[in-house]
Amino acid sequence: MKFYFESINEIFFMGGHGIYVWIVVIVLFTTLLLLILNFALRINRLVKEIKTFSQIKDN
Amino acid sequence: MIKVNNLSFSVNNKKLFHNLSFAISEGELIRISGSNGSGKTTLLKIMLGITPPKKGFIEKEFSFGEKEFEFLGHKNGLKTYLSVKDNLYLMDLKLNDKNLKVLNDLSLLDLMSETVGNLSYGQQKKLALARVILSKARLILLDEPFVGLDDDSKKLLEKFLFNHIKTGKSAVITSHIDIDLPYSEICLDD
Amino acid sequence: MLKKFFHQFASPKSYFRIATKIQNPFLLIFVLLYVFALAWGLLFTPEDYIQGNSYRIIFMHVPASFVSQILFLIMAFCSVIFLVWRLKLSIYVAKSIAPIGAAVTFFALFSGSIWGIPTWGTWWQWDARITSTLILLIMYLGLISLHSSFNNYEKADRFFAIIVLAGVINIPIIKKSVDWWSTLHQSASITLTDAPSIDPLMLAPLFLSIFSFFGLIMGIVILSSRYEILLREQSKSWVKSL
Amino acid sequence: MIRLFFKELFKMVRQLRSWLGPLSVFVLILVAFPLTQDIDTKFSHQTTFSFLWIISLLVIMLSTEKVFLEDFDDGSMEQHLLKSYNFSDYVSAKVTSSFLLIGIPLSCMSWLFLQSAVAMTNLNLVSLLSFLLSNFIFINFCFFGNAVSLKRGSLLGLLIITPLLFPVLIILGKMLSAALLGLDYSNFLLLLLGCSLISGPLMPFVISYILKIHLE
Repeated sequence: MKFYFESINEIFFMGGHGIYVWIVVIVLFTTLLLLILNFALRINRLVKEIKTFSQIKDN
Repeated sequence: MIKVNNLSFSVNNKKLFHNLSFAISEGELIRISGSNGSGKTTLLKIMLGITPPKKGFIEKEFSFGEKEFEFLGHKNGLKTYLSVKDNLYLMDLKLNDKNLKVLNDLSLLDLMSETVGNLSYGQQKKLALARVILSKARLILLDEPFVGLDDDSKKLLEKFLFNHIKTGKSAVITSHIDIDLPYSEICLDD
Repeated sequence: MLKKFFHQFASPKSYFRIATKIQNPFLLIFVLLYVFALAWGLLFTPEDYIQGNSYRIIFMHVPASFVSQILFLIMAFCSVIFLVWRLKLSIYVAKSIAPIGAAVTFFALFSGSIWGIPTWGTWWQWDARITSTLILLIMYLGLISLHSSFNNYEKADRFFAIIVLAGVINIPIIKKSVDWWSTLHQSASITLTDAPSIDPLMLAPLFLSIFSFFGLIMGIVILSSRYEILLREQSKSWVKSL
Repeated sequence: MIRLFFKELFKMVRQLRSWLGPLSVFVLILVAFPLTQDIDTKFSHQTTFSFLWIISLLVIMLSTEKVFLEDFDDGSMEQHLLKSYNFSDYVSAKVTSSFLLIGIPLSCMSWLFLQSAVAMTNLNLVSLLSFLLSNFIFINFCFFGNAVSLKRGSLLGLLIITPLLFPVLIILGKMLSAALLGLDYSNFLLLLLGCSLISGPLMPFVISYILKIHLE
């Protein structure tokens, strides 16, 4: 395994193709992050709701 | 005639009824009562075999679909853009003397070529009831048959049900309205 | 016997327990693995001599399009189990896969389009693979809207399972027919299938990225199926005592 | 079975808007299409055919939008389910009657339009046959989509059936280009025939199963 690029500038531009690669990377990670956050937040909210509802019912 | 054993049903985890058992014998009128949303219509549909029950089973002496029974739900099964006559044709009812006499009793005879959409709710209900009344079914199931009927028609239907039971046939109805007939009641409220 | 075993082992309750336990470590491992695979692919492999650096999108595009199809197969498998054994858990899982599948398919299409700009000179081509992937996306979206349009969950579940099965039978047919269709008009300038014999230096990170992306998506599936179970079993006593 | 078919036909004939409306829409679109062209441009075969297929598909979708909804809403579907005949017979009666009233007129009109738009020499009979077969398949699948999305508007059904119809459209296109090149197209025609022979008897069972779930 050998590091291919020589400078940070080169990592960024990748010979003119860098913009395509990095756009895809950004979209990929936002998609994954949105998916995970979306479901995690939904679960949290639902658990809270169920807890408050059952407390109200118990009292 | 029909035996219902340990019937349970629920929608979206909401229980409608649980461990319901009863039997319908010949010459019996059963009235299913209960508050709104207690599952009266669903029970009828389970007995008809349209909806499968969650638990329990139903024993039938005959199989449905052999002209042994007749059902009328909330919806009348009428085509509003056709005339009364055409609707009778779709119901497979012949216009012979006996049938015409019953239609006359229901005061539908003058309306034969009227479009059903122009009739009042009660008149449409009567037309739908004509199918039940004119059938020779051994068991009839009616969902809220008295809603929207005037006094004369109500009496007529009661008389028909009375005669129907007297000849050893059975009927199941759901109704909010009290009726002057001997019946056994099944209450779906807890 | 088998049925009883299934009912005990695969009850939503025990699945939920296990899923809660393994979810976070599972996600963490595969996220790290995927980031590692991406870094390897993006920074530590040599440039492709035809396509230049833009070929590095392969490490995101190929896993996504692979997983988008595998997810549909998993969904179909779950639907069969649901229809045959009436196992509720399987339809919960199948339903929770649908939005994830849609997102992954969308990403596959998107990354493919971006990749197309430098290599083909166009972001879209009506070639067989792209068209059938687009149809796959539409099917995912259709399934989501199908399930949400029913009030009665049980009916919705059964329709969902039936349509998934219709879809999974449909996919090879579409693939075949679309392949057939595209040969007549024009041949795609670069098909993704026969890439110019991939260098082993690139192949290793590619396989690693496919594997780890699959694991990552399965982690998200576990997450979303937990949500689905909570939503659907709200009234059960074990959920209330959580 | 035959009685049932006549009843369905009777209902449909009496409800003019369910079949005359879509047919008039079809004619209007046929009129609109040449208006967008210069008077002396000749239509190409490929474009005209694709146009006719897609328009037929859309018009059939339009005309079948509420076939089952009406019976479902007024309760006569329940009655059909409880009768002594098979429930699938009711479905096939509906399919057959709408093929008679919509599918066949559509095919004939498409064929007539073709005669006026492009000079046809050797494709007369085949094009009519292909229109008939494709419309039959379209009607079957549209009924299927309609049964799935019974009360939820036609969008849902459309999403499901359109992918199913892509292979049929591709076969049609392949058949046409083979015929235009003077090659043997009979195998495509047979494929189309096979599709309609499979979907014809099979679809009523699938549709009736779906409708039964809706009625629960």
